[in-house]
Amino acid sequence: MTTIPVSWYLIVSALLFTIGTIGVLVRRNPLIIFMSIELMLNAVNLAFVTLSSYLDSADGQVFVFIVLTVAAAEVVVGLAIIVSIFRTRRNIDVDEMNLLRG
Amino acid sequence: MPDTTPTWLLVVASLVKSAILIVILLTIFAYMTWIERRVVARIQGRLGPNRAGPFGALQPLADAIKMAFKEQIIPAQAYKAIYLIAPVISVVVALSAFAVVPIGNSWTPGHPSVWDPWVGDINVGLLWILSISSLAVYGIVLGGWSSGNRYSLLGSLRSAAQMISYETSLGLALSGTLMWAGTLSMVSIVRQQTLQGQGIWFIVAQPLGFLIYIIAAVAEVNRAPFDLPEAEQELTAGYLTEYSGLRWSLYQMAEYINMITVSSVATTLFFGGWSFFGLERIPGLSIVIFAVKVAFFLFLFIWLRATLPRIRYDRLMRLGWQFLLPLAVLNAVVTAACVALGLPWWVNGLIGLAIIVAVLAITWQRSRQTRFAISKTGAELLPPSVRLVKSIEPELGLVNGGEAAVAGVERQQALLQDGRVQV
Amino acid sequence: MSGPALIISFFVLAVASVASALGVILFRNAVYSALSLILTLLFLAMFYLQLGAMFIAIVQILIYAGAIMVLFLFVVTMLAADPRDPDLQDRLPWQRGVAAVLGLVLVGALSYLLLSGTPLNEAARAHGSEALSQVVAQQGNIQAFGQALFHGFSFAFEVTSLVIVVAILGALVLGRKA
Amino acid sequence: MASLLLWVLIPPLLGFIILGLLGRTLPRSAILTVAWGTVALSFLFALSAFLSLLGVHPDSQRVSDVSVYTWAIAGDLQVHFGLLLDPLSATMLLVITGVGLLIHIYSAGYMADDPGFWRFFSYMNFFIFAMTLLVSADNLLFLLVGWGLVGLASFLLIGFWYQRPAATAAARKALVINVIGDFGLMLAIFLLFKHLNTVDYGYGGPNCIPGTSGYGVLTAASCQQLGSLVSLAIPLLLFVACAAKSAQLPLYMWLPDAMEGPTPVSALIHAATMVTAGVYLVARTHVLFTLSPYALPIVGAIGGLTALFAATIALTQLDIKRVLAYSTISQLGYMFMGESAGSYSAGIFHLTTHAYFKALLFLGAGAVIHALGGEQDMREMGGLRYRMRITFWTFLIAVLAISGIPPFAGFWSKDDILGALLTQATSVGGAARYLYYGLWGLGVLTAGLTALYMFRLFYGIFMGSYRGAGPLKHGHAGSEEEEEEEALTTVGRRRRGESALYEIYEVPAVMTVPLIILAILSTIGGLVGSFALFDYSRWQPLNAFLAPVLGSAPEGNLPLLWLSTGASLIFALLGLLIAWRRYGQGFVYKESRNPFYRLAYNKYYVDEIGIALLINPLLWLGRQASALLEGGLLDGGSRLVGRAFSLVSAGGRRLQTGYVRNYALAILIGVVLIILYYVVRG
Repeated sequence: MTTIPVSWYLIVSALLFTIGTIGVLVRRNPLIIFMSIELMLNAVNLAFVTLSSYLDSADGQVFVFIVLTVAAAEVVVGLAIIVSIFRTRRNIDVDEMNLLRG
Repeated sequence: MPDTTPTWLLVVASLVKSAILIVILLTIFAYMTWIERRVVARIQGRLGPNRAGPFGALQPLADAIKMAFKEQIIPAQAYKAIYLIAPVISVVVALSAFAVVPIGNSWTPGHPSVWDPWVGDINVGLLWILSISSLAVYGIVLGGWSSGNRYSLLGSLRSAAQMISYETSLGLALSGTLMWAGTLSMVSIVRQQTLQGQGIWFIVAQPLGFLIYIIAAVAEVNRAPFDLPEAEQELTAGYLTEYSGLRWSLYQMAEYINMITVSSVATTLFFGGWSFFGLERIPGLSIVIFAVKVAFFLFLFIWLRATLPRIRYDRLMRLGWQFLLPLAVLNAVVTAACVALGLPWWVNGLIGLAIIVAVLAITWQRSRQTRFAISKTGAELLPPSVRLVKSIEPELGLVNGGEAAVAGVERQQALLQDGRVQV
Repeated sequence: MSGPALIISFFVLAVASVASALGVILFRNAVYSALSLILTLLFLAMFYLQLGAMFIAIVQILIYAGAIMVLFLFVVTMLAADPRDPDLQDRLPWQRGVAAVLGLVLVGALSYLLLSGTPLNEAARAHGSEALSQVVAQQGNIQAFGQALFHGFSFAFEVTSLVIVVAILGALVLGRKA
Repeated sequence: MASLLLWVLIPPLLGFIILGLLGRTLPRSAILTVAWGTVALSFLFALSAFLSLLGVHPDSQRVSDVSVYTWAIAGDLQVHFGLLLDPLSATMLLVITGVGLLIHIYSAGYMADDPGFWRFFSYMNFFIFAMTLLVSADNLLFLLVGWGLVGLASFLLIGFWYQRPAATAAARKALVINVIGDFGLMLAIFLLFKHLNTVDYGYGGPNCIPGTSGYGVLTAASCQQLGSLVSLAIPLLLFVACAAKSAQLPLYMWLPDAMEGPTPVSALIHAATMVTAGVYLVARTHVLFTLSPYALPIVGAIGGLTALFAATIALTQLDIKRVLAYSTISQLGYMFMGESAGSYSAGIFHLTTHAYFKALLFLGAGAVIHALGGEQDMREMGGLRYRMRITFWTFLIAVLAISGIPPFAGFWSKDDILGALLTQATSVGGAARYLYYGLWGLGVLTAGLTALYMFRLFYGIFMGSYRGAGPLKHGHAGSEEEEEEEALTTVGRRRRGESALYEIYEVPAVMTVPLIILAILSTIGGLVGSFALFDYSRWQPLNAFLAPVLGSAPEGNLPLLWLSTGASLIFALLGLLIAWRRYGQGFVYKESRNPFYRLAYNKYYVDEIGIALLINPLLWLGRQASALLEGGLLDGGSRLVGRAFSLVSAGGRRLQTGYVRNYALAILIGVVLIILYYVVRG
């Protein structure tokens, strides 16, 4: 059924991934950084599903499923951390969190 | 439907069926408002709207006209685009969820056609409903947030927390039925409950699941007694505070459509959908059967609203996480065991009933213990769970009523007299 | 769906998803970013549908859009109640330029690799009864997925469930009042 | 049978673990139940193992070697944790667990008031475990394990009253000297493995020829391939270990100091069992000692010198436990003398009887010390026979036994050794002949000295009139200051004179019963020895029992035996007589200006010489090295490294901006580089 080359999907995936990466690099709101990470995960998921479809194997979809679940867990913990940071510092700029400076 | 059906026909049929469905749903919504006001009035010993038309039957029309011409306010501090879009999201989501609900039997059983009384029968139908209705929260959160009003924001946050909390129990409660049905397709689930299928309505195998589902569903659609997001007394009107006119009525529409959806799901999953002991084979009748069943649930919603007081917010959360979720997990485990071991349905049903009875007994016992304490003079004291002074909480014996409560109250009075505690 | 309709829909989805993804990182207001991300997720779900992964598409909506992003929105609206705060000075202004250049290089390199005949296009497909399309045709989408999940990856599945439990506990601990 | 051995090992270990972990919380009765019960179980299993061995005929089949667990396989080296039951280990196990049980029982009374009650019994159980492991191991490596563990137990128990600086110092000394011996043993094991490819005694090995003298790999045949130097080095290194463990010249110094430990410890570890491990080792590896013509004479010479040397010191000591300690050293020298004459069973025999009477002596001394509240100085004693009758009689039996007065146990075993020496002297040729004659002379002289100092001790404690000031009132674990304070008050109390004697009471039954049992053993224990003296050589049960392992001792002719016995008896009686003349009316201490006396009294200044010649130079060397090496080289080097690191990190830390996004950028750069690599590679 497919007439679209696999690389087109993968390029979309690469684009989304790069956008997510840049988001991580340039944004200072940890929530948006977090969203960018989700974007990167989703870009990878797209690649997985694409390859699953093209290779005619369900494995890629299983990976996506697991990534999804782990992403949920990650978001839960990450948001809890952000909220607790906000509680103590009233500020969630990542540049303010530089206690690890050398 | 046969694979030979041309794509264009499929698209056209879907569009037509969707249009019909939307009209039906909107009509039901309109009349639900009227019926609700009448029923609540009856329960409260009033009359309700009875002037416009026979029994006030034209009241929804009057309301619609009023709403349409009402001035719409856009707060200055609102995020305009989202403020305007949010109610639409709510309605669109509510309507989409209904797409996979089969409201009647195939016109010619055994010969599927594109004109069967459902918009789409996808093999992940139930998941579709769950996932779309999980999007419903966006309309509320965005509406509340974009109003630029603290009350609205708080209402929407409450709503988000509440819906997330109860969605888990809801999904888990349904999973028991899914295990019995062995399919996610709504049509197939109903067929499983007809005489051609397993011949039982899954309520008999899943009484516990049904109970959890109903409670969670009431919370999920923000209806009383779980209507915290729009609690007038606490949050003026929650996320609805800044809305008026048509957009306000869009939210109402979404709420009622959601009610219809969850009622339909309850009907489909637990009460056999459009089936009724073989009668559903008469095509027209199956739709009536379905409508009657859904109407029963809708009435139940109204009844609940008229009867039960609103629950306190922390208790709402506790109920969801500490009571419903464990029960739902228990139900899922029990059901999985029964299905995996190949036990007959009535075993599962009996276990479910036993759990319900046990839970009720424990709850009753507890409530008796904490309801009232009788002092030595015979006067009724406040239960220990009512905390008068926050700072002496740990000193109050919160164990069992009776003497602990007496001691607690006496200690409380002593502390108050000492001036060590400020009320 | 096939032929030109497929290609048109692919491009529409691609443009829409990339645009909404750009929205995630370009909006100043975090709520708009979150909404953009939700849109992206929905577009991706449609991609999945296009690729025949119906279950994953629905689960994408259910979990990502329905649960994860609600949580995000929840936190965003709670924390950034007033996003019109004066933005603090960016301490790494140069990083934007570097990031943009690196991003372009990355996309360029990846695209070059993908288009210049990597072995992906000729990758061997699974055959026989294990093949996804066959299982889907015989038993349906969910059954195919379920078989793959519980036969080949049951351990990963269990571990994931453990991860979730740990995450819940972690969130509880973090969320407790200090 | 070997499974029985495992059960000999396990109970004390369990007891140690239980008491060590829970002892603090257990009531006394429970501690005693565990401590006694485990050792009693151990003893019962050892007894049944022994009896099961007796039931096996012919004698040569009396061996069982079971590998319980393979500990390590490295190339040719296979080390099994194997348990060996043969006549030698069975005898040793009986002695260890039997005497150990008696001393455990005794200790319940002796340590009754001590706050470290549970700790004491936990250590004691540990010692029993270690010692049984030592004698039941079937290879030198696990013997070494036991060897080290008994050293540890000894260390722990000498330093039991760790509040006393003297005790901890003594414990340290004992450990250090023992470790010297352990090194010797290790080197011997390495050499053995290098040349013979085994550390097993060799039962059940391919070379095992049951019935021949010394079977297994360590047979004379297989050992012939050793070069003459190696064949001398191995036994000498082994003997270094033996000398350290069994307190022979010149590594004996730790044993007198070890008397800082509780008296039951001295009785069990530093008299009856652990210090005899060296004797056991020589007997066990006797095949190696016969390889070189020089090995056994050296052992004998050192043993003889030690015997005389220690006996002379014992003559002058005033602390009753020190007298006994030097006596132990002297008797151990005796055992080595016997083994050097090729009569290993005579050594083991003396080991056994010595275990009885020396344990009895120590326990009797302990009873006296206990009754006197910690007093150990002979000058503060006297006349105790009226107050401590059971102790008096049992002590007398022990003194008779050690002095070699017939028919007590010591007579038989000592006689065996002297007879063997004389027989050896007449049968070997060359210079060795004179050595053995000399050794025999030393032995006889020492026998006389032994009788002299033992009766001096005996008279000092029990006869005459009481010279002390009544029992000291503080516990054993008193601190230094308390003791001084107490000493001041005793001066005052001494004026009260005789009446103080009536404050002294016989120790409780839990202590006297072991004394009585040991006294019985000291009386009749010698009857398992050889009756060759009476021209009835068919009765020598112990010799015959041990013969499959140790080989039969060379048989002496009757006149020689008579000569030897007569001489030793005469000397013993002479010693007794002198003691009676001098001390019969009670011990009188006089400062003596006799230089020899001063020399012996000050233990030949060995400790002082050691400090001057060894310890001070070593300390000086250490200080110099510390200043030079550590200050300059090591510290300087590490400072250099540190400075280098701090320089590098000063640069590196600029990369650590603390901005998360910076780090993310670094990751992205890495990713881009990797991708670019693929692009370039094509």
